[in-house]
Amino acid sequence: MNGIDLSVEIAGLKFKNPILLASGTVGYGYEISQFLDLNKIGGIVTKSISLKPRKGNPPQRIVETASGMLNAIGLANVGVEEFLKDKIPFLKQYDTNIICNIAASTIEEYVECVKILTTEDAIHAFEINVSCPNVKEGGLIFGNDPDQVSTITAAVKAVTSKPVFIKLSPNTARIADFAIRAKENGADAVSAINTLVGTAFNIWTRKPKIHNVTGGLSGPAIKPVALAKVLEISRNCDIPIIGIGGISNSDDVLEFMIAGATAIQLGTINFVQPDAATKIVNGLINYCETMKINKLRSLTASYELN
Amino acid sequence: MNGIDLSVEIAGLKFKNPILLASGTVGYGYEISQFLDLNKIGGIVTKSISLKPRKGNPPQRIVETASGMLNAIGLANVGVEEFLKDKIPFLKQYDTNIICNIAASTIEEYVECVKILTTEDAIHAFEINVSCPNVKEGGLIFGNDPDQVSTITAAVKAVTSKPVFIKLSPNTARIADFAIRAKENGADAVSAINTLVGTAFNIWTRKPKIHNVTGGLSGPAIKPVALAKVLEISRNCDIPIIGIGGISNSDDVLEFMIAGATAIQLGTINFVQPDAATKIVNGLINYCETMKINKLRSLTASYELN
Amino acid sequence: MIITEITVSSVEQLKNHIYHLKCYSPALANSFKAGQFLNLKVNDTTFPLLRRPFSISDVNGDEIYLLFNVHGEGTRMLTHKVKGDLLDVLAPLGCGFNTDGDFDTAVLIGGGLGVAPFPLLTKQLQGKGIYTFLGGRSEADIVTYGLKNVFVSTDDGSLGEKGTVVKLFLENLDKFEGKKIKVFACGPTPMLKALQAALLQNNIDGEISTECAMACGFGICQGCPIEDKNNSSKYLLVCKDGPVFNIKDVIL
Amino acid sequence: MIITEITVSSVEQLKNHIYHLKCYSPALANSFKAGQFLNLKVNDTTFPLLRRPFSISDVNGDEIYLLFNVHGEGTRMLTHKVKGDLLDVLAPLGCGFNTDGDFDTAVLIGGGLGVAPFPLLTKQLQGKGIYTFLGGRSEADIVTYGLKNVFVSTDDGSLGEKGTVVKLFLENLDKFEGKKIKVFACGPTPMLKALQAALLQNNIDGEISTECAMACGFGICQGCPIEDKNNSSKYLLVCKDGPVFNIKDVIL
Ligand SMILES: Cc1cc2nc3c(=O)[nH]c(=O)nc-3n(C[C@H](O)[C@H](O)[C@H](O)COP(=O)(O)OP(=O)(O)OC[C@H]3O[C@@H](n4cnc5c(N)ncnc54)[C@H](O)[C@@H]3O)c2cc1C
Ligand SMILES: Cc1cc2nc3c(=O)[nH]c(=O)nc-3n(C[C@H](O)[C@H](O)[C@H](O)COP(=O)(O)OP(=O)(O)OC[C@H]3O[C@@H](n4cnc5c(N)ncnc54)[C@H](O)[C@@H]3O)c2cc1C
Ligand SMILES: Cc1cc2nc3c(=O)[nH]c(=O)nc-3n(C[C@H](O)[C@H](O)[C@H](O)COP(=O)(O)O)c2cc1C
Ligand SMILES: Cc1cc2nc3c(=O)[nH]c(=O)nc-3n(C[C@H](O)[C@H](O)[C@H](O)COP(=O)(O)O)c2cc1C
Ligand code: FES
Ligand code: FES
Repeated sequence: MNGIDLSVEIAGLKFKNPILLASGTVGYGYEISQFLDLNKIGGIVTKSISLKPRKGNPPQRIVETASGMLNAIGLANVGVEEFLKDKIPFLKQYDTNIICNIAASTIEEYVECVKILTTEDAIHAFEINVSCPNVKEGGLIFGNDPDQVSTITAAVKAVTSKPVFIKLSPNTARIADFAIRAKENGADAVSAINTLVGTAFNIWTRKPKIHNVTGGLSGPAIKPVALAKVLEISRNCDIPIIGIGGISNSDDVLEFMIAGATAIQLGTINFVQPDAATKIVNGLINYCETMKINKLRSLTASYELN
Repeated sequence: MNGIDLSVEIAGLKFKNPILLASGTVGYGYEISQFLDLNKIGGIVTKSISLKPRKGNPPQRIVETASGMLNAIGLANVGVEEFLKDKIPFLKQYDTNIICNIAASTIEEYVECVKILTTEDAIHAFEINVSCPNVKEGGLIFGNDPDQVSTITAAVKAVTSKPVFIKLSPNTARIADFAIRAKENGADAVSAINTLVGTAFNIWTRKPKIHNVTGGLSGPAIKPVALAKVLEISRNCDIPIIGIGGISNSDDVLEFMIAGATAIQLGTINFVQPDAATKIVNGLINYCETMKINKLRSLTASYELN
Repeated sequence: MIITEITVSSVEQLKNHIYHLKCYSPALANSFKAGQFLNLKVNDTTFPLLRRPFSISDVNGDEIYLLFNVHGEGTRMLTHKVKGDLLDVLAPLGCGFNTDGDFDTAVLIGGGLGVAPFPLLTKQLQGKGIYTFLGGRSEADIVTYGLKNVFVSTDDGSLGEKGTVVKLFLENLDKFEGKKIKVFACGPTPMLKALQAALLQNNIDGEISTECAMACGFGICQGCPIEDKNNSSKYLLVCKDGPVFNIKDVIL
Repeated sequence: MIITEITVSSVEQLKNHIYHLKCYSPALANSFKAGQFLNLKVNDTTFPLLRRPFSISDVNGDEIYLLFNVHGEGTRMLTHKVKGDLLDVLAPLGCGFNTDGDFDTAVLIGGGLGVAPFPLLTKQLQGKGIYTFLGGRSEADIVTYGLKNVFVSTDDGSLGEKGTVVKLFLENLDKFEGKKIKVFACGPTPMLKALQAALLQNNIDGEISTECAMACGFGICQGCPIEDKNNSSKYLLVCKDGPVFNIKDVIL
């Protein structure tokens, strides 16, 4: 390691490096642990958990697109109870941060989940997935309404002393406004971005290729969009940013950090290269050596605009 | 042609097929005419014209991304006067529809451009690019504000009897709301979508790869997003849609038509395969033959949702 | 379950759209149960982005054989591979066929390239009687490499009986009078569905290898759900719980 | 300007990162002026999406030669091409070097793979005296294929003089006493900039071949602007108005 310090910190929580694994792309860590040493990464964000188990959408749930993929898993998950009983024990063997991602259909459900989960010491932080339909408001997405994001943030912060990250939707005109609201209401960081809304049709049947009609676009295709969103937040709001979207290699990680990210998450790449995180950590060390950087975190928001 | 009818119609304007060439991706038609017979396509949308010539942004203006590209040309164009004098005479030799795309920094400039250009018989319709910064409102993008889109649409319709298409920005939460406003104010169609905001950084210099900092993402990478926007408009607003975004082959065209488009535009693919339109027209005929479809236009919005 | 590179030995065209890919991989060759698969990256760019799943068709010494159909871009790229090319794979994945149990005669039923896993399965069924029923649209879909005791049907009658392979199997049921049979099947979903119904009705034990679009192939994306017959509140995952399932366990 | 397919004859590695690509194309071989380029699709998927521009390095009978550096993904893919592969190209593109005019001695100055267009240029300059100055970081960057009367400099002194090629040229200016010279240069922008200043100062006529990121290569994307020295209200386009410009016409 030659004294190069890859660690980063968010709200007092120390990450040994800025590489986290994104929610929904590594389940609860078990399967990927066979390809990747979880002790070597900054943290793992678990699949969105809801209060009760969710079955998720019928197939077809995924479609490949040009340098990307669409998914509509429908938040299939084991629910809070089974998560605590069956999933946490496995994860807590590892020396890495466990960030528990929460999805809910009402504000009360977010609060209830956090209240229960915050008693589990193994959980280091929460990530709140606001890209969920609000059943009370007729299915409108929480994350598209700044007021709802404010309310959820404040409500969740009120019931936990652990760091709370708000995971923002990119499907809005100005993402920075949402980051500002999150910050005002006590969020410790924002995670950006979740997937872009997309679709694909089968031209022979005229039906959507995905059962849910639309899905979320992820992968390298969306990287330029994600990077612009991170930059937008960084230029308009003073809150730590966890960059997500199409990150596949160490150069991508560096771009996100330069554009404003303190840490990043790997999503779709885990499906293709489950050991990507290991290669990326090595790539970051090489870059620091070449550039004679001692502390990787000095890169965050180091952009020089023209 | 075996009696297969590829023609489509928008606001009484007949297109021999649904294939148009997108604004900014074929200049004023001259160069691409060496690779493609312009008589064989439904129409050509000329590079965004402003009242006065614009020099555009300094280099670097383009960057390749995964299955896409970013551009920040800065609306470089010859201005209304030179357009009429030097560009229209070339284009009007062809038996195809000429759609003049207009970009402006004030509402008055949109109106002024259309007033002048509407006297030119060779122009069949206007496409209004609302993804331009409004200098009077401190550089906010017209296209992100439904009220501005309403005002521009009404103002332009008031000074021309030719069909007016409003070209919508995808960088909004609900594109259908903009389509509704365009329709309410007399638009004859909406074109969707313009590019997504994106960026890229050079990790060695920490500078944006594009001089303008951000650019517009286009190409196959954005196709799923564009298709979802077309579907959203189609499900929420009864107005003809001209689909744009990552279309590269006849299957893509068919997907857009099924999702709601009456016609489509080819953009980035023109750079890579300047004769794409020819191959696509053949592909559409083959599809109609296989599917025993007589009128291609019957496909529009023929989706069957689950 | 490892991530590794395997080396192409040869790519051979068997029929119009059907290729035989042989790869060298001492690390993997002995680790497969018939019915398991690998997930293969056809090139090292982001297009295509995702890996492509293929059944292990056969194993010969240190070599792994795949049998594949040219379907889209990814499989087209595979046809261009040459000796010495490296392919990045995740393997072995999924649960294979259960060849143990109380039966003396195995009936293999394949639709189209559903035969892919049968050569290895045939080897792993040693000691059992084997009957193999193959169906395809036409002669061009029928590959008999590595199979025993083959009966063929085609939709157009260009080879064997005219009709579906399920029909062919049912017409031959009398062959199995007095034998304890177990069916092993692989093929398109409509075929598996018809077969599942027929087997349940006739009270015959069977396993089917299912297919589904996959992003990861090893259980982390939740992209490959299949209805669990025994528990309607949860899906099973084709990649991890399958691709081979007992006909009693899933709803197709 | 046509869109066509050319057939790979061979890909030969000349130096560590430098390759010689020879392609068969009777349709194009005789249509190039030195300094013109073609825009080549390295594969037929959307990754990489855009074509890659390359100068025509030489023409030999029905064959076109390119000289290329492995830079990123696209050029890496080019190194894997084999005899018989088809490459989709747009060509000929841009304005080449103007070899007519009132000079008796041509001075070719190339930085790194800026030498690419010089073999063909050397042929098209027949009847003129030719001096060629080449610069590179080290010996590994110097390719002298098809050149005449070559003088070399390297940054590290591993071949020829130590220092920049512009310095080398200026040190040799006395060689051209009494001759009417015209400079033809190609190389990285900083080199061209230094050279442009030196030539203007010494009142020597010159043409430079410039580079720029390109989306189309033939004037429809406006992606490749370069400042027009004579008209500050408009940019010129590298792909269409260039890539070769007179040093008096552009601001680098
Ligand atoms: C467990 C399993 C085992 C398989 N074994 C074999 C085999 O031994 N031989 C063989 O020829 N094929 C097999 N298939 C199908 C094979 O994976 C597809 O034909 C292949 O992925 C098509 O890729 P493509 O790029 O050519 O097609 P495209 O249509 O371009 O692929 C687009 C996307 O759809 C997916 N896809 C397309 N068809 C299928 C399919 N039938 N099943 C799952 N995903 C699909 C691709 O993986 C990709 O993500 C198997 C599939 C599964 C799930
Ligand atoms: C008119 C012209 C003539 C050229 N002639 C030659 C030649 O004869 N031999 C040679 O080796 N190279 C030449 N180049 C440069 C060559 O086009 C690039 O090296 C090549 O595009 C790199 O592609 P890549 O995929 O390997 O690199 P990447 O870095 O992966 O490419 C990413 C993107 O950047 C663009 N790009 C990268 N480097 C350059 C560059 N130097 N100039 C323009 N665009 C670039 C690519 O086209 C692509 O769009 C020429 C460039 C131009 C504009
Ligand atoms: C199959 C799949 C499932 C996902 N599930 C979730 C989820 O449950 N909760 C969540 O917050 N994000 C989820 N995401 C979004 C990712 O965490 C990430 O924000 C997104 O994929 C963009 O990153 P990427 O391009 O690196 O994949 C999911 C993404 C994919 C591809
Ligand atoms: C280089 C470039 C320049 C463009 N210029 C304009 C323009 O001047 N006016 C406009 O309305 N759209 C412009 N566009 C947007 C395209 O018309 C089109 O909406 C967009 O590129 C999406 O389509 P595509 O993915 O097929 O390229 C431009 C796009 C590109 C790539
Ligand atoms: S393919 Fe990812 S879980 Fe099955
Ligand atoms: S590269 Fe497109 S205009 Fe020059």
